[in-house]
Amino acid sequence: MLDTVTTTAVRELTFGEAIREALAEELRRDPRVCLLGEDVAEAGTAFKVLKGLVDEFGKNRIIDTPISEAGFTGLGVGAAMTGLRPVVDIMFGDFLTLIMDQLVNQAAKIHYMSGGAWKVPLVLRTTMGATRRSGAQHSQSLHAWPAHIPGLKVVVPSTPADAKGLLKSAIRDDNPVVFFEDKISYAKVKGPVPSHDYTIPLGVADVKREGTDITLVGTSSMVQVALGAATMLEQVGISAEVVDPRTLWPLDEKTLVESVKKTSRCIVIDEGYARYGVTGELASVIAEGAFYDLDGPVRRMGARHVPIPFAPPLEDATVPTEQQVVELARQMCHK
Amino acid sequence: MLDTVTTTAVRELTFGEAIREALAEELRRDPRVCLLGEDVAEAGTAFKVLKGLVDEFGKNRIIDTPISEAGFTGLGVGAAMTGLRPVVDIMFGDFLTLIMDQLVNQAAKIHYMSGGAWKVPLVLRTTMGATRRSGAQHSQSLHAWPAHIPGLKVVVPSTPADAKGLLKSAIRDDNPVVFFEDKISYAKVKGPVPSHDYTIPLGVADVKREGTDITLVGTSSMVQVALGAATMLEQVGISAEVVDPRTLWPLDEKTLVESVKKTSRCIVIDEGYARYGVTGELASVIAEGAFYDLDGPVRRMGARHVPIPFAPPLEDATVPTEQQVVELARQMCHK
Amino acid sequence: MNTVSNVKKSSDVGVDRLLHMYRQMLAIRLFEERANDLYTRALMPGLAHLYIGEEAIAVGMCEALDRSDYITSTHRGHGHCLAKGATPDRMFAELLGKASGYCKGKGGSMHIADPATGNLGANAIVGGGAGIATGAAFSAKYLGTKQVSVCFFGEGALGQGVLYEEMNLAQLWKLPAIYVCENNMYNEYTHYSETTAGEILARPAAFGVAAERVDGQDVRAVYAAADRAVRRGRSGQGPTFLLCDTYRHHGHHVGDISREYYRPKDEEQRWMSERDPIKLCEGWVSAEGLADGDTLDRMRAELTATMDAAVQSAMAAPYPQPHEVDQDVYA
Amino acid sequence: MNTVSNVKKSSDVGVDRLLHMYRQMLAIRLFEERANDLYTRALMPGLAHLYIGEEAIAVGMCEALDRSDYITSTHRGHGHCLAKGATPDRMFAELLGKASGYCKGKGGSMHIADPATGNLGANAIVGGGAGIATGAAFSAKYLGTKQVSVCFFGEGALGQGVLYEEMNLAQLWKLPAIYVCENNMYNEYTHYSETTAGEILARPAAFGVAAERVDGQDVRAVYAAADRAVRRGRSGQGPTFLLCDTYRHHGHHVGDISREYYRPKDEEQRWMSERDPIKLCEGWVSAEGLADGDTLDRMRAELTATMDAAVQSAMAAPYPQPHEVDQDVYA
Ligand SMILES: Cc1ncc(C[n+]2csc(CCOP(=O)(O)OP(=O)(O)O)c2C)c(N)n1
Ligand SMILES: Cc1ncc(C[n+]2csc(CCOP(=O)(O)OP(=O)(O)O)c2C)c(N)n1
Ligand SMILES: [Mg+2]
Ligand SMILES: [Mg+2]
Repeated sequence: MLDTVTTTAVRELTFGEAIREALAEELRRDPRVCLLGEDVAEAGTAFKVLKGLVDEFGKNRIIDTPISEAGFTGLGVGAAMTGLRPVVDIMFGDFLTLIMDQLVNQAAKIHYMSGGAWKVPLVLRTTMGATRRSGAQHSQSLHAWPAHIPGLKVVVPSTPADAKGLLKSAIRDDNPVVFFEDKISYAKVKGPVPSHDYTIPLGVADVKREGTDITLVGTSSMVQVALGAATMLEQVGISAEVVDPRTLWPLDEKTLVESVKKTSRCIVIDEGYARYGVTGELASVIAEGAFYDLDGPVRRMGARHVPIPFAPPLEDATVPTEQQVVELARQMCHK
Repeated sequence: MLDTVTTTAVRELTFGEAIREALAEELRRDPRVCLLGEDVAEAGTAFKVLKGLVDEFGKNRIIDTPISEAGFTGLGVGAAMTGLRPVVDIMFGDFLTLIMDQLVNQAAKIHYMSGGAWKVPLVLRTTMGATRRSGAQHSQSLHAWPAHIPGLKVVVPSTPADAKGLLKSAIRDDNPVVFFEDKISYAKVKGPVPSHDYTIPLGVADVKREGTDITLVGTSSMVQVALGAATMLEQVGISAEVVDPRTLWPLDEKTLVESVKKTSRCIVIDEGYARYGVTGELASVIAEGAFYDLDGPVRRMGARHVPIPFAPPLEDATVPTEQQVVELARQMCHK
Repeated sequence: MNTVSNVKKSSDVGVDRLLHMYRQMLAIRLFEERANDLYTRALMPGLAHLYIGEEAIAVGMCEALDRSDYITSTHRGHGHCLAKGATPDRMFAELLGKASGYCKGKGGSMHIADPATGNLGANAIVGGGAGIATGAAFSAKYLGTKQVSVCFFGEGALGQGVLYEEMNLAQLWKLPAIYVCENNMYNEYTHYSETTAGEILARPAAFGVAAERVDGQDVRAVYAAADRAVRRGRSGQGPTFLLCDTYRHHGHHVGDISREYYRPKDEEQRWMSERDPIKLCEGWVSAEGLADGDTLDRMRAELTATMDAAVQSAMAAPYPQPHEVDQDVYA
Repeated sequence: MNTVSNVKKSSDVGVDRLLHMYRQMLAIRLFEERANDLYTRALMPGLAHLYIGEEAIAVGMCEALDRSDYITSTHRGHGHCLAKGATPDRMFAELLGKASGYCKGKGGSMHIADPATGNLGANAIVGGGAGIATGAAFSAKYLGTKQVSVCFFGEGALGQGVLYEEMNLAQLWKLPAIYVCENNMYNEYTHYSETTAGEILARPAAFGVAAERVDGQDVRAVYAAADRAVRRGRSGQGPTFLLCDTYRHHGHHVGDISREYYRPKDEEQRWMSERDPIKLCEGWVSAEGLADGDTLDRMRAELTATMDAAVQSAMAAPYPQPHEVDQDVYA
């Protein structure tokens, strides 16, 4: 399912390791690439994902910043305009709240406002995902916000191989790209990753599993939930197709619509809030494109519409589960 | 169509005048209400909407701030928690980028995070709407962002009477409410406004015009576009119903769904970007609720997915027009 | 260590006050030791950022406050919370996500809040309390209540621009806000000298805010400075900034065990052995004969029993019911 | 008026340079007068914020820069843009939203940008250029190009926290950034004393940034200070902050006609008659006999012709084609 894979060594890596490998390869390939963020150097970030990069690339390229998210993101924008290809690290996606001006009023608009004169080849890496018992200010999945904004590209990888190939594309892209990494996946999600230099184009969805009865569209960590649900559904005789858009923008509408035209049923599963977010967009695109083939309305599952609570039993109730997907799918398939 | 109107004096007011009247009445009624923002006092804001309030209420309650959007919004949050009912003025909706942390990580979550112990009765007034030739950083309609966030309420009034009644409700509400005022409407939209002390509850949609063939769901300035289109459609024998949700959250799903169940066709029109925004949510809610009555997919019209350009012919191409609504509606009604 | 101490003789503070502050510091220490233990035994969900080593700041500061005065706190907030008057049982319950916690289990370690003690809430956004604290000071002035509002934050928050926006507002409007910078020298795993240009005290001063450096390990010095700041605030003279030098004995959070790559062992050793605020205080108490060993032992025994009971009751308490997840979103 | 002048004799600056700066200031003045006229006659869409009265700052500053050095500008940006080398025809075209404008009509008055002259763009977010300018300085250091990067902003931007975040970064990393504060005393319709606590110069100083106050109406003084700052930057000594006292002759924007409620008439009068940077410069030129009246008249005539022609060509130019609306969203 990787676009540019040829026969080559493939290792099992974690999601986090794949990210690190992508960064290391791009840092090696292009001296204009540098990393900026809090505790990115020796500490390798709070998630330890960057551990070791500073040893190879030094403190001039792996740069610890003050706790000034707006400050160093803005600096990244200017650096991107003037010859560098900075990768800015925002530790928790919740802190996007602090940098929206740099991202949205500056990075996203500069190319257009200047009539194409300036470019902003910036990558903004950040995290998403709950269930880490981190509380309401460290658990949000805010990828819907940048996806709403023209001028930004938004990536939500679900597997180590995708993460590597998409991150490398993001770094080589001449536009500001917001790259969301699921925190839980860092260590938990493992998968085969080619060791050579491949990229995956932004804007190409991936059918992670083929099926005929229902389409489960999943993003980021919800792809794993969809795959788990699909396995369970198989046992009750429901053949589920799992489609991963991989990028929210550009959006591969065609693959989504075609899958649903085939299956006639669809659940969209995303870890952001379902309200006014990603699920509404994907469901609408699918409903517009596959309306006459639909057996019933496209259904949406997202984070419960509450600030993420701390208490484990409450927090666990905020994220869609395999079991819930299975139940809804069975209902929709009348099985 | 006002919920609590009794027979009383009704004057023609502009949208801006209605807002001022609502503020003046609430300032008079409750000494805990105060206004904070840039140039809100003598200047009455850049839009002159608050002109005169400082004369009646003084500089201790109508408070000019430094150009520190995050700073005074954050201050407003703390003031709201400790006994005041501040109304914070963010001159252009585009500057929401600067205050998302105060609004989203603080104001929206404090009640929940504290297990209900603290309340944040804050109103955040700001603007939306393009076609003022103000460029990409002064023309956005970002109401989808706060609507995505649990803990916030979001109001998008379309008429002077609604604006007055909803703003008064917002000020009396114990939650943070984001109140979006369309800049063009300030002077352009006029309408009858009762002079007495009435409120309109948050969460109740308003059928602005009844019809049977198609439902036009409009928000904010797009209600006027929908009404204009409805008039034109009448001439070609299409009876359009115009529904104004008035608040994005809480959302009166029932009124939306019921209208479409009746008409079987729907266009959602909103001035924010159509992608990953308000139109996707409203379309999905309607599709989920009225799927089996729908003649075809719910269609969406929003701002073109580009940073708002300055050049008049380009900018005008970014906002849905009556003509476009009419064309799409005719297509959908096969007339 | 280079801390400018404003040390006063213990008797200036008053014996009862000093002993009370000692007790408060000890309570925090014992609380945090138990939090560490719970975490280490995998009995606590999530993370905790321990206040051990920094107790004198919260205690000295809160000693100068009334119950109705306001505070905002940080991710490293248990100490502020206890010093302001919270009870350990409801705190432990919150740390464990239990329904009897201060936030019904919805907040957790980084979000404890309590209107009864004027605690506007801990905040997991670095610098996130600055606006709230300044707003509470604004209310106090607007309503004429004479309350003051204290914003606790680590030196890492000096990186957040909003702090300067708030200090500017506080000084312009002469608000009774007190900005307490707990400089434990590390922003997570990065020394503050790598993140902080210029002189820290010059920052508040640049906005006209009265600023003072304080030995954050001497609870008497903190109390004295706090008292001055509170007087300034209550009398309408505006905000104060207190820069308190301090040190965290443990890691950034409880899981931060191997710290040599960012923080020398001997530095840790030195602060723990020579600059522990509780040991220092004990030293003054005994040197000046303010209390005998028995009194202190009894205090420790009492507090130990309280803390152990608090852990017990929190452990035994039920989690919130699943349906509660949808409650408290809107007032 | 209380401006500390760092005045040098004109001869220190050099006659050619002074005349060049005079010419540049005059060009800006004539440009802005036409912008005002276009707006007043409803020929220009949107708003414009005129730089009239502040010309010496952009000109003195840019005189010390190379073409490849960077600038960021503001909503009041026409002067910076021209001083950095933009041509008036493409600027007028942009102001009118024409396809031949610097941004193909997509930017407008508040967003003119031009890679050829190192103009990273005007910015309609107050303080919005701070990050970009600091980032360009970061690139220059990273790539070893010896460029410097100038961030122009009004004193209103002192209210934006991000400015302090950027100055901290610039000083920590010794970036060749120059922060130029144009203090025209008003944030829109509010006097800066109502929005700005403490001493302005103490703010950069608090972050260790070298700071200097400059008479913003004396183009020689601005140039001299700029030159010092540029040398500091190029030689790796880090950032500089220049506080330039100035005044805008017109309203906040062209529609701001009745200003008495926020700004006294006699204050305006005084600045216009006594402190106009162009008149002052003219005075030095003639007093020191650096050029005769004819030379200056010829200069004015030439510039007038250029500006009129620029307006003409911009007026005659076509708008962008409708389909262009979707272009340039992504590179
Ligand atoms: C805005 C923001 N950025 C980053 C973080 C992640 N983070 C949590 S604590 C911390 C370090 C804080 O250092 P300091 O303020 O000195 O407090 P200390 O932990 O030393 O008490 C960081 C970077 C955060 N919580 N909020
Ligand atoms: C972040 C932000 N807040 C508010 C505004 C609205 N606004 C435009 S110009 C201005 C005043 C700017 O004052 P100053 O920085 O002193 O520049 P001057 O206009 O005096 O040149 C304001 C408040 C804005 N553009 N951006
Ligand atoms: Mg610290
Ligand atoms: Mg100004």
